[in-house]
Amino acid sequence: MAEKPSIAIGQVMENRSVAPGHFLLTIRLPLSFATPIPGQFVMIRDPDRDEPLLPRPISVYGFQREDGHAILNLLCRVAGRGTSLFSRLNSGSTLTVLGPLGRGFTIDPDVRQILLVAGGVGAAPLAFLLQECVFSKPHSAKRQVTAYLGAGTAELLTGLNRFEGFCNLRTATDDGSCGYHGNVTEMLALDLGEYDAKSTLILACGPMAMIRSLDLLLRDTRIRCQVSLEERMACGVGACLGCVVAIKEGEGRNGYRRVCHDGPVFDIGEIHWNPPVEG
Amino acid sequence: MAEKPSIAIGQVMENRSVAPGHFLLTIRLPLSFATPIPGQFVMIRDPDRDEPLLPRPISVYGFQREDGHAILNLLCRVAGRGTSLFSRLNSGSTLTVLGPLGRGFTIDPDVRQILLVAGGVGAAPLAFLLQECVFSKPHSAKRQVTAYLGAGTAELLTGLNRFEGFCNLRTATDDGSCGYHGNVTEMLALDLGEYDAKSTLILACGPMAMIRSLDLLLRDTRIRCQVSLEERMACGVGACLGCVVAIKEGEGRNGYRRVCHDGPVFDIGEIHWNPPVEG
Amino acid sequence: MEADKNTVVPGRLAVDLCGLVLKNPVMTASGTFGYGEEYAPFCDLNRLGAIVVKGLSLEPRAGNPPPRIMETRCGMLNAVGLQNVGVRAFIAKKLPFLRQFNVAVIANIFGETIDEYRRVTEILTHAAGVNAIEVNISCPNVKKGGVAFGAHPDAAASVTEAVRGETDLPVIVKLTPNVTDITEIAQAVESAGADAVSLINTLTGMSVDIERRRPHLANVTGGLSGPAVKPVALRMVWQVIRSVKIPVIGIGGISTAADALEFLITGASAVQIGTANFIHPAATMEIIDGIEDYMIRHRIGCMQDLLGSLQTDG
Amino acid sequence: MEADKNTVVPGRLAVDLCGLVLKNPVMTASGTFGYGEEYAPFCDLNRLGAIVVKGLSLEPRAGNPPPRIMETRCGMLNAVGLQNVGVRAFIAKKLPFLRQFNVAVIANIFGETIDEYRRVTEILTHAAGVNAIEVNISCPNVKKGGVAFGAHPDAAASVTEAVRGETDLPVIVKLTPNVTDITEIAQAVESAGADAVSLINTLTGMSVDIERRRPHLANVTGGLSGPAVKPVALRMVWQVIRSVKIPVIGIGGISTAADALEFLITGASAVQIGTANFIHPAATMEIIDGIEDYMIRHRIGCMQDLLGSLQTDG
Ligand SMILES: Cc1cc2nc3c(=O)[nH]c(=O)nc-3n(C[C@H](O)[C@H](O)[C@H](O)COP(=O)(O)OP(=O)(O)OC[C@H]3O[C@@H](n4cnc5c(N)ncnc54)[C@H](O)[C@@H]3O)c2cc1C
Ligand SMILES: Cc1cc2nc3c(=O)[nH]c(=O)nc-3n(C[C@H](O)[C@H](O)[C@H](O)COP(=O)(O)OP(=O)(O)OC[C@H]3O[C@@H](n4cnc5c(N)ncnc54)[C@H](O)[C@@H]3O)c2cc1C
Ligand SMILES: Cc1cc2nc3c(=O)[nH]c(=O)nc-3n(C[C@H](O)[C@H](O)[C@H](O)COP(=O)(O)O)c2cc1C
Ligand SMILES: Cc1cc2nc3c(=O)[nH]c(=O)nc-3n(C[C@H](O)[C@H](O)[C@H](O)COP(=O)(O)O)c2cc1C
Ligand code: FES
Ligand code: FES
Repeated sequence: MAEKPSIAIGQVMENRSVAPGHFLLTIRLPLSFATPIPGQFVMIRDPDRDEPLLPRPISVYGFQREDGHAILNLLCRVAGRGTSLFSRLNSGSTLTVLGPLGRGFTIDPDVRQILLVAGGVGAAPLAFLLQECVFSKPHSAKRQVTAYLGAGTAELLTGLNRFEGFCNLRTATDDGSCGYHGNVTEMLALDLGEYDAKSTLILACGPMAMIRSLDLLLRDTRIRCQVSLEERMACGVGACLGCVVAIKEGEGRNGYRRVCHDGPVFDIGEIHWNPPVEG
Repeated sequence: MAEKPSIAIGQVMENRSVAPGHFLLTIRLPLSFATPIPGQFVMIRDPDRDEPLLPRPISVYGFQREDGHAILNLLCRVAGRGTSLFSRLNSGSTLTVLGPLGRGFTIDPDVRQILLVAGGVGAAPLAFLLQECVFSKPHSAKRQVTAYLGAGTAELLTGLNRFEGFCNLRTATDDGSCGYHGNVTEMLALDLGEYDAKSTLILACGPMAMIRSLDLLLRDTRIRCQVSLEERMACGVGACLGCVVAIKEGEGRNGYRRVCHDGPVFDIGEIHWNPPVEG
Repeated sequence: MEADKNTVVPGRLAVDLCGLVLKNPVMTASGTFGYGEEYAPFCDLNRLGAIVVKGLSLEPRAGNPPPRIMETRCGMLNAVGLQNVGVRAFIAKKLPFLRQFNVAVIANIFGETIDEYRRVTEILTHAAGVNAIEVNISCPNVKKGGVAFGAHPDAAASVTEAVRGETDLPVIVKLTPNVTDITEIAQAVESAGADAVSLINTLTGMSVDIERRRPHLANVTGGLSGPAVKPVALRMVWQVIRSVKIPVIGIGGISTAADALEFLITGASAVQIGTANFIHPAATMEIIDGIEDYMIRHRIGCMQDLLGSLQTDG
Repeated sequence: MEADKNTVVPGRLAVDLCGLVLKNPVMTASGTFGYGEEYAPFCDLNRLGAIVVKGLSLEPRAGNPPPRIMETRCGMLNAVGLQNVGVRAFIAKKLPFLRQFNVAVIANIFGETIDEYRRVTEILTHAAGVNAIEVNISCPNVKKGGVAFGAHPDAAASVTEAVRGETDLPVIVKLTPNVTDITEIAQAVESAGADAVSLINTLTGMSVDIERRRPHLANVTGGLSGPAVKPVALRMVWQVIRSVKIPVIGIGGISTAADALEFLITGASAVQIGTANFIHPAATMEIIDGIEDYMIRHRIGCMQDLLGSLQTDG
């Protein structure tokens, strides 16, 4: 069960550039901050600035409790003005952190093989999931974990160190500079036959185009797949109805569901692609 | 003659608290920045922020050229949101500095006695004037300078060190904690008879109430007096017509003049007090 | 009654809003606080003056396709398109949660026809636990080709009359700012029986993604809210206060106690907090505290002495 | 002709605005760039598409008492009250300075009566060095009790006709956003002979000093401008573009090249930069450079291919 979220004042302990346009924030929070479930996210905001005005959603990449504090890691890509300002935060600066929010990944007891599929910074929630599997839950050691990580170039395969040694690892780059030359779904397609459909679960996070091609790839299989979706957010708590995606509600009916509250993790089969969710 | 103003990128070298709610900014500017005339001001803004949106006018408190740079000192009081944000600027941060702007003080050749009259942070432009008199212009040594500085408490007599030893000094505090117990105009009134009206020039800067009482005090004398006025500004260069004060234009006619361009220094007799300029 | 912070100086912040006595003048704005439950982890709902729920229609509505929101400088655009669970599901599933709290519940309603407004009002009036109705007249009047009911005095008055005729609850009419003369609309709804008016709803705006050369919102245009709109909202509140006798509720860009005080001093009887909830989920709590601190600091003993205390020359 | 930056790719940024060929679509907005000379130390005036000067009336005007301006969140309020030197002093003292530069000069005019508009136009038409007239119809129509000419289609059309009858110069009518339906006004002035429309002027707003419990502006209300208003301005530009055939000049909150591009992509033929000049005196220079960089990056060879290239569904 997800614990109750709160608004906490965090302090940036470290803000490190990890690749061009990518940075890793380490934030110190009060111990009272609830333990996030992998796939959950936080909304962060610089309380001293008008810009970004609205907080920005970022997935939990790491979380520990240490010396009377909770320590939160966020892996971020500079996508626009807000993330660009965050990338320039000095250590010592203050951030408000709202969370943990949303519905994370769910691993049914019958799952024996987990495939993590990530595009770019989508690796963040999956790295946290792996951390939780490996460190927190001894029982889950019975499960095989294989990660398929894709990015534009070798340099952009951020967060790799959180996977190496903790699971089987396959990498793909668009330019072939590391691992498979091509995108991550193509690479997965080559291996897919090897997995037992009934006991395998795919957990994926990445750009919409990746999720879309994953959906096409899995359509004829019976492999379960949960994806973490992204949509612009204002409140992050389900109040504004700003962050919806079209979801099949059964009996041919469709409806909009809130990524922040009903997601961000959805079963891939729930997504209603036509009309496309974006663009 | 005033040199041509420019927009320069400045770097905060030091930001020091000098009294409760008062801070001293030391800003490094390119050598090309024009030399300000005492009484001139700059418009400063944090280019990375939306707030304050408009630059804020601050008088030049000190200016030197050193090691291939121009060094600007500003003495500021936290008056609202903009100055509060400036007070928190770290050294190393960037500021845009527009200036030097406006018409400074003018000292006619026949002046033998200069009286500097300041209320609170109004000491800033007068300290710069004194610096220029003492250090830059050997001839002006023939002139006597006496400073009358007033503030709420001893603590708030900021910039005192820039006067001590360089001129005759009289201080007044509202609570009597340093010097005369009362306001600076009252203190000046006691001495006024000692000065020769024809060769004395008063240069004043401070709150509107101080300027107003100075005007009343001087009305029956023939002592010349220039005052530096303040008004909300947007452009600082005379374009927006936002910063006007009512000025007597002779023959009973009045009109609005721009503090930023036609001032901030005006002859006290020019000010049209009725209707009052503010409140 | 709980011994909450507000009761330290009993009633200092209390306001009487057309018969509805509120603990304090701070409400949440419709569409920005869900049905209350979404913000319960961050706010003590008992401390609010009132909760105005997301706009309700007769039937559930799916709303507009995404993207629905976009941040702008000091503001945001939304084109949610009035997605809501419908009035019956509200009463069955959302109202019971709100009834647990000691807070006034105001139901915000809208319709595409006058009859729809009437029927939603009727249903809400019979449900226990709704303390007032706020009528959103900014939505498109299908009969008049999609122009908002709130854009024309006659249409605004007709909606007001219809709702008025259907309920004994206080009727608050919420005005759109996208008009030439808001006082004309305010006077029309006052004559038609409104107990109060609230303003402003969002200003219509737009934003373009220059890389994709497409509007940021699927709906092209959306409603602008947040700190950016505050000066326009305050001006309209000032105008309306001087042209009607019924209470005026100020809305638009209020995000701090100082913002709220600007409206209260100008003469608004209460304020609603919208976008600020998204920016800071405990905004309402800090605003209530800040108003109280201000009153203590300025030795203002009760709201009546604060409201409308603005001085202007002549 | 000077070999300035713009001529590197000759004419890439050039626009034809109702017969007036401009180097680029970036102009300064009236009232925010003085008479040009104030910004000459910071900008190369030769690089501007056009300079629109501070509003001119028949006789000099003193304007409103101070305080006249106040900063708001991402915007500012002004109540300058159209202080200006008068049209004759402009021609005698300000125009000669502007004539030294290779830049189009647009005279912004206003009057309290239609006859005043007519006479100012007549005087400007006979003065050499004015390239177009921009008619500000947001000012109070004294005959109609102070309501702006721009608030009613008939009044807006009458002013336009009067100016049109008096000059062969291009006539640009500048619209106020404080109306229910701006397309109605735009169509009225188009029919009355306007060669182009420019929008928006400021949104009326207000701000209160809570410590003194007085309005921040001596005039109580003022005009809101700056980044805060951009979404409203862009929406109105989009609406007007779809309802008239004459060129539309976009104004309102433009402070970066990206902002300007939003308007140009939406279909504005040119843009005006107002409050951004105060924020950053070289804003216009950076906007011109930024538009060029964008066009190079997106391989857009000329303005025609950029203007109005917005894609919307359906
Ligand atoms: C649940 C969730 C988890 C996320 N986790 C991470 C993470 O761990 N690391 C990370 O780097 N990013 C993550 N994102 C994406 C991140 O929120 C956006 O990149 C960020 O909000 C962009 O803000 P901006 O101001 O920099 O960009 P803007 O200028 O606002 O926009 C730049 C681009 O980003 C897109 N964008 C804006 N907001 C969002 C959004 N909420 N979701 C998706 N795209 C958006 C815009 O459409 C635009 O194309 C997550 C998003 C969601 C919804
Ligand atoms: C020519 C000139 C020189 C100045 N020199 C100095 C100086 O050397 N040191 C210093 O500390 N301050 C100086 N000021 C005053 C300083 O500009 C204001 O205190 C500052 O702009 C307030 O900004 P804010 O955002 O902090 O306050 P706001 O929140 O904008 O306002 C807070 C209070 O300050 C007043 N105020 C705002 N702007 C101005 C303004 N431009 N002039 C006067 N009052 C204003 C407001 O009316 C209000 O009462 C000078 C002003 C002028 C015009
Ligand atoms: C996401 C969102 C949804 C809204 N939904 C409604 C609504 O359903 N009914 C309504 O009357 N107003 C609605 N509004 C308008 C707000 O209640 C409020 O009038 C407006 O946002 C201005 O206030 P603010 O600037 O404090 O947000 C909505 C506003 C936002 C931002
Ligand atoms: C200080 C100031 C003075 C202005 N004076 C005029 C004027 O004389 N005539 C006019 O048509 N518009 C005037 N305007 C409006 C601007 O030209 C412009 O339409 C408006 O500010 C919106 O653009 P912006 O957000 O880029 O400033 C003035 C605006 C400001 C801020
Ligand atoms: S972000 Fe507000 S409902 Fe999801
Ligand atoms: S600040 Fe613009 S004219 Fe003085």
